Amino acid sequence: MDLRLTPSQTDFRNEIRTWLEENVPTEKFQPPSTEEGFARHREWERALHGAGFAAVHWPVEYGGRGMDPINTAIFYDEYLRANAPARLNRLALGLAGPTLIELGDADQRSRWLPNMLTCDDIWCQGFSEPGAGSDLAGLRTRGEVSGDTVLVNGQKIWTSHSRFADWIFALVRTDPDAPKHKGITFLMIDRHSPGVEVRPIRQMNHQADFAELFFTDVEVPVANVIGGIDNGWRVAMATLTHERSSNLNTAAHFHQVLAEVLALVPENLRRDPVVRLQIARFHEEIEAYRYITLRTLSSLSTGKQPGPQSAMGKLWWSEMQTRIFEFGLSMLGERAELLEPTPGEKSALIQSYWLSRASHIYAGSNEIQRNIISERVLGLPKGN
Amino acid sequence: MDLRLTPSQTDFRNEIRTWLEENVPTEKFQPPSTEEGFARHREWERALHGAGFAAVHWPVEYGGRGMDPINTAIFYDEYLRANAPARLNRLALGLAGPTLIELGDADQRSRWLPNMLTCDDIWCQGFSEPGAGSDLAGLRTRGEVSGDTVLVNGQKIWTSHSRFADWIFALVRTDPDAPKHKGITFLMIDRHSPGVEVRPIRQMNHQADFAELFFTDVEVPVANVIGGIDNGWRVAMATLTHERSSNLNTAAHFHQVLAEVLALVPENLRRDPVVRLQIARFHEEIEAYRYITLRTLSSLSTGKQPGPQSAMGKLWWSEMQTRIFEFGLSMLGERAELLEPTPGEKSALIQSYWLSRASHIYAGSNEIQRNIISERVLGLPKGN
Amino acid sequence: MHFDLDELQYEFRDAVRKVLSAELSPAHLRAIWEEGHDYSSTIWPHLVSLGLPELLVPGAHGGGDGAPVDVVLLLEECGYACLPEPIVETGLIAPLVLSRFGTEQQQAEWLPRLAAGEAIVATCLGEDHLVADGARADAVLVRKDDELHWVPRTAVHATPVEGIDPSRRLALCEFELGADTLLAADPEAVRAAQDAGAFGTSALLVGLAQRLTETTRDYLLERQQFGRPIGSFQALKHRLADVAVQTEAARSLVWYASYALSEGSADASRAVHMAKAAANEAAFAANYAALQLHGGIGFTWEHDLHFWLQRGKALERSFGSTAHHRTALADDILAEVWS
Amino acid sequence: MHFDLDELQYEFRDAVRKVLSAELSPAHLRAIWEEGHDYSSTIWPHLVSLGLPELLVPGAHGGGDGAPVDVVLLLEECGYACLPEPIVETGLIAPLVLSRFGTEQQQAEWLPRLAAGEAIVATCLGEDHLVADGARADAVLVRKDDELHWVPRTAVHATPVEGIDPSRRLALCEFELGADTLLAADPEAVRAAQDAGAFGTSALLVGLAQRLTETTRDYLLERQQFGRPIGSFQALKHRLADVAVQTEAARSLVWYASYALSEGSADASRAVHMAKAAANEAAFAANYAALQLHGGIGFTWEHDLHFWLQRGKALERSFGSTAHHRTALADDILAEVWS
Repeated sequence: MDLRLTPSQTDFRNEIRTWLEENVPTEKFQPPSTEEGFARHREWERALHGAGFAAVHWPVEYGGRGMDPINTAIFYDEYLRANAPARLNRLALGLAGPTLIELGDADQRSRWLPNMLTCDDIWCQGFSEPGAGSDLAGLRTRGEVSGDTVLVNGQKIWTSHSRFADWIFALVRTDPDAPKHKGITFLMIDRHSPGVEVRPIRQMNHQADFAELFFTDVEVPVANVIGGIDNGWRVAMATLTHERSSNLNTAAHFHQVLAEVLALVPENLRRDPVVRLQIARFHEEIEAYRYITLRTLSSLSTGKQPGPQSAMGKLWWSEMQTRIFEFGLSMLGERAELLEPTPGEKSALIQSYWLSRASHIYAGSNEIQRNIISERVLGLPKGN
Repeated sequence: MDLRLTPSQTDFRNEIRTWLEENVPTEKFQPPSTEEGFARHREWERALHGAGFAAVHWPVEYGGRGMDPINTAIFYDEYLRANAPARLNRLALGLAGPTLIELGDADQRSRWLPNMLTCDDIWCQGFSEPGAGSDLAGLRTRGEVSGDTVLVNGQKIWTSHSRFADWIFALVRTDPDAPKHKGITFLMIDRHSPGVEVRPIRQMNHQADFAELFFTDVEVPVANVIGGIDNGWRVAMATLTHERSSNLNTAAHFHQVLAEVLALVPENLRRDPVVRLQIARFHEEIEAYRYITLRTLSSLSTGKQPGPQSAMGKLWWSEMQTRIFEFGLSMLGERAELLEPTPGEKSALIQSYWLSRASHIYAGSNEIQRNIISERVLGLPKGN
Repeated sequence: MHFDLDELQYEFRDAVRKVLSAELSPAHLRAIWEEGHDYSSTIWPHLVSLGLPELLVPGAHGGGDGAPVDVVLLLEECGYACLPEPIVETGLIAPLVLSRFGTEQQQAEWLPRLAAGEAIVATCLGEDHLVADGARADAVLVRKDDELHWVPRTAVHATPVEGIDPSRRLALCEFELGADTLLAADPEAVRAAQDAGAFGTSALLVGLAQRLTETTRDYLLERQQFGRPIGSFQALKHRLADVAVQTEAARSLVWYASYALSEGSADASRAVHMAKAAANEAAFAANYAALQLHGGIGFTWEHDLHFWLQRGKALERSFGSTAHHRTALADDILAEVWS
Repeated sequence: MHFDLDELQYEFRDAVRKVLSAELSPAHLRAIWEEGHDYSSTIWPHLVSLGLPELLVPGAHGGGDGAPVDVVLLLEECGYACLPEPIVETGLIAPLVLSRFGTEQQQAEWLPRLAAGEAIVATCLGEDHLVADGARADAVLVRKDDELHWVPRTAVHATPVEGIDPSRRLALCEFELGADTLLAADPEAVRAAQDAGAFGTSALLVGLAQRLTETTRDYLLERQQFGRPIGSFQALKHRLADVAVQTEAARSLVWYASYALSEGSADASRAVHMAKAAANEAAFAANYAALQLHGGIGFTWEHDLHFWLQRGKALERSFGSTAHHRTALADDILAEVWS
């Protein structure tokens, strides 16, 4: 056990830190959903790519730096520390790209990977469906294979970035008669194809981070199938493995969240033992999450099978984050319900609060997470 | 809604109060498990019976006072207030008696009821079995009917008072081939019959409130069957209905429990907001329990179907009581683990704590309670 | 001793439920939310014709001469329906406070208007000057330290602000307070107003928690996953069972608070503290379970669930948070224990 | 940057596990519990021959020259096995404190004895004079305000008392303190002793929680109700899953505390506060779930489960409750935020 950086980690850290200090733009960009904002974000991503930082976890041969999970985490900690802009093509670099690298063929890799790095193609995910929910394999979007074409009809939901995305990596049912997990195909769909329609989802928190995708007789070349027809479940599982090692929800990030909430504690409550005990607990939980994560990263970086804690991160941070926001709301008192931020709030806390509630549902609901832990970690029987 | 006593309730309350003030013994009895203690308790019970207070909820014709649930609750509140001795024959008066009155025949009633009131017969319950647990109908104690006799073999567990009991009301399986709930018979077994053995269960809290009963070729007359052979499940359900309206776990009782715990709060913590918020919550929960109970009693007393809250009392008080004890343990600090009471403790809190944990399990585990609420109150599907 | 509402109270409840379910469907509610501050009530006249707003006004001023116990079930229904009207302020706090503490002139001027359903009242009793319906009310009951003021619309300067629940029509308000607006300089009056507000809101929250529970139950029965209704999954069943338990516990305390307030019992404030704390927690638990068990769909604006979620989140902190009420409760009960 | 124990540390862990599972079966443990204060250890020599007690004694005094990070997995095993020996006091606190703060004479006299496994140490660092193994220890490390005293058995007056866990052999102790017993008059020394105790106990608790989880898992797989293993009921599965999550979170913090103590990091005390608070809560949750999911059988003296339940309940409050550590943690972190 040694938490100091190795010389090579230190070099890498210094390289990133120096570059970020010199290059991170000082002004805040418009959101990428605006034309102006999108252009600025893409410009920034291209600068990152130029410096070799677009996808440090990708193999060198595909334009990455071949960094292990620890170094990748170092990158993202520095990135957060530098307050650099939100990444534009997260689903390409984190999910679609690694899936292609792992299970795509050479043509597919050379066709799509370079444009991911430059953000010439922005990607979104087409997994969830209104009728499927936690039962991902219950998906019903049809893909009829005929000759060189897959004809796609159906609907996806909860896609993010889809309003400016160019490509969708999606699951479609190509064999409706096969058992649930067998007739699924993993497909890259051009978002600009005729028959693809995007409708933003207005959320209860008065924002719109997600959209629905509708497919009506969308023709997709069979060449866009990854991992073979009817073999999509296996490909999707590989994709979800990458999802679990997301670099966004780090301990450093949650310390920032907590710090923002602490700024809302009124003077007269700062000595209140109830308030202080809660804060101590949050701090402790964030630190626990730091070391839960670090255990997993350390195993992955040394090629060891990660321990039981690797199945627990999402459950931990999602419920912790909501408690932190809930605490913040109680500090705001009656003003908690306002959509206009009160002094000290970066943005309306209530909106972040509701969004945090969604994290108990997406990417495998917390009920599914508990099923997984009880079955895979504890070895209790499946079902129910 | 009117929480004042009616004139007749006031009369009854005054009658009890006056009688108890004049008659409650000042010295504390030995426990009924001792010969001396048993004699004193029985003497007291006979005095109660002489005054007409042995079973105020029984019909007048069987020696009760025909009191409705509200008046019965008034009786027990006065009884607690007077700090009168623990009742000796609770299972006879609360469960076996009412079951006999409801479903026994005239011979059976006249045979057993009078001795319940005088405590010439003490009763215990033979429902639970080691292999059955929450699945009460999974019981395996056999009852072979042959001629006028039922031959009983098997084992019961978690009986209380069985070391000095004279009679057992038990469930036995008389038809092993029938569906689970169909082949069960409700039987009165003489505890002094040959083949009945009692073994106390030593508990983890270093006490022994319960025992196991072993039956080896015990011959029980068919005349001791209540409600007919193979009809015992229905009888048992009637018995359990009476169990739910226990008069021991009243709000007044839990206020006493809380007061004992409050006496343990050290001076320097009495202004601590954390401590005070917890106490407020306990007070609130006890009061909620008071009105939950009173809603049910009011419905029962007016012949109305009780509301959803009537299914919730046991879950509420059992978990609340444990939290109160847990709080008390934290007030004792390192001394919490001692079996010898520290100053301020009536008896070792840790022993009461563990016993309170058992209440989450007995009389329908809290998991079963939640199943019942979700199915009967909310109408969700059975199973799982 | 009898702890239940009586037949007439249940009948009135049924009448209110009938009207609200007819006149305030989710579609109707959605339209109101979209209109926000510009919403002009079509429900209020129905409530007036039922006699709800007048219920607590003294008979001498044309009201129903009722007591809080007469209104508790009706407020549960209003919470159940997510009523976008300040019914607690107008139908409970205002008549109680005016009739008990108001000047003769204030009573003569306002009680008949309240009885006729012609005045809408808002309140500003806490620390913030954030007032639901503040820009629309005919009068605002304002606390300033130990004083209560009855501030007519002309002396209210309201700036509408956006909240999560547009139908609350929030405004930041400034008031012109003076001798002419003074209602009472009496901590008792302040306490009566706050108690009434906390009690009324707790009844709304119980109804709201009930609605969330029922809506979620229906969804659990309807939604299929893994080839069966998700309501057959034990973890989900238990979660909703816990909400039902908390709701019934809160309801029991709210009913008692209605009785204690009606009787003017010495423990009325204590009863209100318990009722509001318990109702806050029931609504919190119902909120948590409802959104979680609905999954993604409950998070969309297009689904109706969020009306109750957002309203509940706002009311949880209105008229006193759980911590506020438990702190006050502790002070009250422990003064006797550790004097 | 690497956050995991190394191969040698895992091998040592395996060796300890092997010995403890052979020499400290539940039947063995039961016999020890029955003997209570009269228990004479047969396990200690095995631990000595493994080199566990000597591990943290400096090499110069015949010890293993190890650091807390070397002992963390071993203490988890001791908690897992419900070891009835004061291993934290003897194998961790004593060598750390003596070697860092002891007088030359104390070091020369005691460190070799500790290294040889010939001395058993108890501690009395809190407010109560309740000392586990107090009547049996060769020396007791006693805190008096900001002083630490090293009190040999001859200066200890111990009155055995009964606790829920007889194998802790509790005693109420009085000590003859004087210049000859003084180890250090230094708040740093007190803090080092308390940190070591809290850290060591947190490692025991993690192992104990792990054992409760595994035992309960096994029972859920074996016990049939309603025609199926009760481990297939989702509410039970989720409950145990939550325990597993809390245990892994606590373990992660305990490992970090072992590292921070070994490195002498500035945040070592902070790390210990978090480790003990989290371990307390994990053990609490494991206790709650284990007894509940075992049902009645777990409540009997004849079943082995309660050894871990009672030990855990005692250790939850030893070397600092959750509230104690969180309060200290808050003071530490908030001093920076709200100065």
